[in-house]
Amino acid sequence: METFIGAVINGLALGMAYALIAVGYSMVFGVLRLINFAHGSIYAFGAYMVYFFISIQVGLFWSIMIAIVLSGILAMLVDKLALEPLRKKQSIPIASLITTVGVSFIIQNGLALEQVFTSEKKGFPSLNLFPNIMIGNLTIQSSQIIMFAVALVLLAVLSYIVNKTKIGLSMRATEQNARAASLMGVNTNFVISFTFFLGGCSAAIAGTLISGYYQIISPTMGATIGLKAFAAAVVGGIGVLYGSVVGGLVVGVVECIAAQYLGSNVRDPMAFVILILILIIKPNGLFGKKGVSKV
Amino acid sequence: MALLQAKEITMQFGGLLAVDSVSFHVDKGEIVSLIGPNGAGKTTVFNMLTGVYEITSGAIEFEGKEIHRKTPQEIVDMGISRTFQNLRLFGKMRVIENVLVGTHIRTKYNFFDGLLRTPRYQKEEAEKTLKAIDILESIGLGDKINELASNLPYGDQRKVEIARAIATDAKLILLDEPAAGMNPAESEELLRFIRELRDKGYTIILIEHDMGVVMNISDRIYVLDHGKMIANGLPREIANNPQVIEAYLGGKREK
Amino acid sequence: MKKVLAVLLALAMVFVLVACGGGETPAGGETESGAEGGVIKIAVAGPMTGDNAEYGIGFANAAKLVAEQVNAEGGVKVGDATYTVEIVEFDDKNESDEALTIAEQIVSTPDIYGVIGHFSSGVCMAAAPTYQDAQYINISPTSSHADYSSIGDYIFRNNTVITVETRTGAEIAINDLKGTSIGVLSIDTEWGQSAGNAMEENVKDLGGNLAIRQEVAATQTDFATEIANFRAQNVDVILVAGMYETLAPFALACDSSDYDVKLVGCSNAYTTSLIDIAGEAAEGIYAPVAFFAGNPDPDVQAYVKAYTDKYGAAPSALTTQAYDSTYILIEAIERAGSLDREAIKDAMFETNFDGMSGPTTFDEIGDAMKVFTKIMVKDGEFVVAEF
Amino acid sequence: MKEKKSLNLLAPFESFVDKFKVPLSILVGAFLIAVPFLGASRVAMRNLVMIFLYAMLGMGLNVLLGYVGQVSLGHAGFYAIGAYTSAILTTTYGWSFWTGAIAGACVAALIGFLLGLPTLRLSGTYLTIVTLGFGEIVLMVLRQWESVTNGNYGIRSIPVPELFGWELTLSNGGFYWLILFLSTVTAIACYTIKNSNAGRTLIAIKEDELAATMMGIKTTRYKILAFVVSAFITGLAGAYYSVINNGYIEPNNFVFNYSIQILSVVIVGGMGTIRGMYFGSALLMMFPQVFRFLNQWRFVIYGLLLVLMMQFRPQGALGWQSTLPYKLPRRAKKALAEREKAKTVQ
Repeated sequence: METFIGAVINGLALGMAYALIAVGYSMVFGVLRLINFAHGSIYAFGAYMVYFFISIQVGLFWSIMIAIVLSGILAMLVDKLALEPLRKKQSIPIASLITTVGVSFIIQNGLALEQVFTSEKKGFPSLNLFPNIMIGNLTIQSSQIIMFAVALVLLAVLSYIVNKTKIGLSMRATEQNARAASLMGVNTNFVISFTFFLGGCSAAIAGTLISGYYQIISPTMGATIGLKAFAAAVVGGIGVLYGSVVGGLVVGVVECIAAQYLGSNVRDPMAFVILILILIIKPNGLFGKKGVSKV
Repeated sequence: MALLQAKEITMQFGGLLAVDSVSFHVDKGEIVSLIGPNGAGKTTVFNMLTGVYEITSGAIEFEGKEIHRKTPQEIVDMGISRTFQNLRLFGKMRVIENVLVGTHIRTKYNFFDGLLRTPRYQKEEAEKTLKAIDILESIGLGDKINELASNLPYGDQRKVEIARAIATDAKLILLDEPAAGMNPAESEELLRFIRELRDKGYTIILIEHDMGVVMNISDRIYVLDHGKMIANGLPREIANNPQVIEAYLGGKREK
Repeated sequence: MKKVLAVLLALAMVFVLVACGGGETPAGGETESGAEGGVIKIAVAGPMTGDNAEYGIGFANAAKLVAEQVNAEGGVKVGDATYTVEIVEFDDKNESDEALTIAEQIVSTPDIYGVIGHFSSGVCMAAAPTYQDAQYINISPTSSHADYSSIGDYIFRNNTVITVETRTGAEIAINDLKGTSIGVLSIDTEWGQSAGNAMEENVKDLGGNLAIRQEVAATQTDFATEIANFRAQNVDVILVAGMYETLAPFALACDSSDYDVKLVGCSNAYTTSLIDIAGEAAEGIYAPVAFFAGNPDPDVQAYVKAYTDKYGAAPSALTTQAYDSTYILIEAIERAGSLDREAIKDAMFETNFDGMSGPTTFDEIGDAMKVFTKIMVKDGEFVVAEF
Repeated sequence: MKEKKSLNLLAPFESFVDKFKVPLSILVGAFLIAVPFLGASRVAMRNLVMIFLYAMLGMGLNVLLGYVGQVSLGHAGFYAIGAYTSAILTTTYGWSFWTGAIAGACVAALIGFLLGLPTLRLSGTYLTIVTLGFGEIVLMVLRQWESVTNGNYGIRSIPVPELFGWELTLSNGGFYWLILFLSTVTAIACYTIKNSNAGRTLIAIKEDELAATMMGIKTTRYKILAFVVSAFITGLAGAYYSVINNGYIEPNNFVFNYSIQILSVVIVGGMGTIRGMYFGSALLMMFPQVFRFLNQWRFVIYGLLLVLMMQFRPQGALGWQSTLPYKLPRRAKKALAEREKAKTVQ
């Protein structure tokens, strides 16, 4: 029984990591109905920025703050330079999807350049800031607790912004109907860029927390975890903030239980098995809204 | 026996009663118009007839057979086809290809005939192409068959939509504001074409705001307002029916 | 039908011409030589970009160092002529499509007399038949697929044979560390599976108590589940069949979840990157290695110094195996006394080379027999193991 | 999206190719067939074979993406199913290469059917996500089902195709002709599918699914048909891959990166066209080799190429809207000519 609880706890911590990344996907998808493939590489970029600033003797706290802002700006630049022109030209949706794939190539391989960070894996400072907590012989690492706490704070802040602020209102309006929103005086392009900015920041926070937990980073770290986090966002109902959190936790826990009882190499595709099952039963995910398309 | 018989058909979206127990019929070879102010529920009736919406209550019969629970594909197969209020052509396909898509439902050769270019394919494809060209020539688009549908002027695009509807070998054609966006010369030409269709035995239901077209061509007219049938009859009766005029001009209506 | 064929082929021709042109001039240029005192080229093929770039770059560095040293001593004496050695690098991104295009390029370059390379077993398996058919000697410093060297008599492997290497690992775990409950953690690559299986057999042969075996994805960094399972069986020594990309995060995970366990890696764990990433968590990690930079032998020290001066970091086990492979090939050419590929191949089988990664001889199918030394990480560096 | 002015500069080129298509195609056919005799280097031969293989893969995905507008990010899954099915049948059950290849394509088509069924209630983006999942799950099965697929060890010594005792391998050029023939047959099949009732129906669904429904088209059935045809072609290409890989395949040959490569062939070449598949494939195969000296920078530039292409030429290199008149079936043209003659006689 204890191993089951252990698996659930590990699953919750891992799930919260997915939730952190899933939020970024969910926000961008909500506003643009677009899978932002570059999100995984911005997550890696954030982690590398923290690594870089620490290596030039900037304190851990300030390194994280700078990394968050830089990642936010990078995400905004991606939108402004690559995606906004496409929206202006009303080009086909596939063009935006491919653009994000191209951007993820640029960022991911840009990090791995000889002149930049090379493709070798690097150590990352641990976030085990205080001793672990023992329950029975189950150890809960302090970095897991920090990850949980910061994630909850971040999600609270994000949902406050989305639900309670003026910019949040215009974000929700743009999500419902961008054209109508722009007619009501909402500068939709600014809102979309702001959403990308928030997405970039959350990706950097996720990058810092997760790398602090595993203490290892590599340029391609965003690839697998990015896809799984996206599956989690869809499982929870994409476009809905708390949907991403629940989706992330569900995927994390199921994955750890599957790893426990079915062997660990089943774990990566497990996120997709859950995804396909849920998409067939409830095409809009657990909490997704059913979109009515008018004739 | 009427070709199409609607008995107290009703359509409810949540609380909104879009169409409220409307009944009407259309006989073979007739041109019937359905008029009324914007938002009266005209296009909703078309969507109910063609299976886009499943009606909340009531019944629709076509050639004696019930159609209100059938899928749009089955309804087209039985012989009802339509055009759309806001033009839904296949923009990146040529005019003739749009009409050929209309002939899809009558095509008998299968995927493998097409793949292997069997004689059956050759024969039927030629017939379909000739039929499409004939329809397009009869509607005055004979010289524009290679044009992209999206490159045509508005009026011609309307005609392509009608041609596409005819290509399904439908017996009953529902025209949703065909004259919208047409200049007088084009609507005159359209009137001539619709009469020609009627002479060829087609039955037509017309939604139209251009009273010149409606009064000129309709055998009978039904008037809808806020989802209710408020009048029906011959064109001249409708022309001076006080309720109809008020419905159009607005103003108080005594309950 | 003719119309259809016509349009398609018309367009195919225009663009295929472009492709054909592109392919005509293989990189690295062909220089007709083989005349007296010409150049002997040795190809190095491996991932220079992408995830495993450091291994391919390690191969190339080692080979270039050998070429530099050999040319400094007057080059290679073949019969009565002397040749200078030139290294030609190819990046296969660790993908077989790319590797086979490179293999075709190599076998159509007559003055290449041997190929050091391909990194992962799958890529080696795909490329080897091309080298065998064209009678090009192919030595892989890292391939571990059981059937690799039996693909042909031109295919050699200067890699530690799994069963021998893991035997030393098992000895450390059972005899030296006196492990009461042994665990095995292996990655789900071809090498990981065969190494893990060999570890299980060796532990059973030595009478050890094999408690539990677990397999993880090669890119996995979350080991919470595995640690919980090992702890449940109160495993005190774990044999890890994984590269440093797995061993380092696993050590970190054990350390940060206060799991006091001793870890025994494989020879490829011997790289400074392990210590860079794992930090103090690497303290007390043991590994059986054929090559050890701390080995007091003066030749080894000279090599380590030469490599570190040229590239700024100490050579890893796999890099050293590429270094030895290059020397083995050059010595075989000298022994054969001619540039005839058949003769060189026969000379390869008589190899008895006392290399940096230990004395190396090839068995009848081309597998290398190695001797292992036991090392450990102490105060942030590799030292000879003390128990 | 309005076509740009550049169209008319393409029109004369297109009508030129159309006018001289018979001599041009004979010229191209002869040249392509003669390549092995023109002393092409082994590298060039292998490049051509890879280009034809990826052109086939592009054509397979094109049926789904180009014709009916569904984006798939898991097509390496069908590629793997075709390769493994034929490899297993030929190595363990002794089937001949030819029957193995057809079986590989049919199994891929069957799985394409199964994957098509439940997912068709999903709109575009969700379907893309499911295909992404499909590719990852196929990989898991290949790695775990060791008793059948031999797991990460891969399958060795897969037999080479043989025709009347003559082994068609890469080195003797036999396989080159086989792939040339196979990709031309696939191109013709795609052409005939596109220009028939089925093709028009698929494109109609892509243009406006509701209007298509109202024309009586059973859109679900045709989307599944597109999935099956696409999977069949991709599976067939997979069956021939083992010959190019020296008779050896392993799971790493079919990872997610290959799904992106197949997608790039279709997008860069020109969605919905067949000529685009050859161009996209040639560009994709030659790009890493021509820019080899850039090393790690290659991928950064490749990403940049994708981004810039989507900005300035989203319809792909050869994706222009054809300016040629609609190709009337022969018999229709004859009937129209007779009608014309009848009219002038009166």
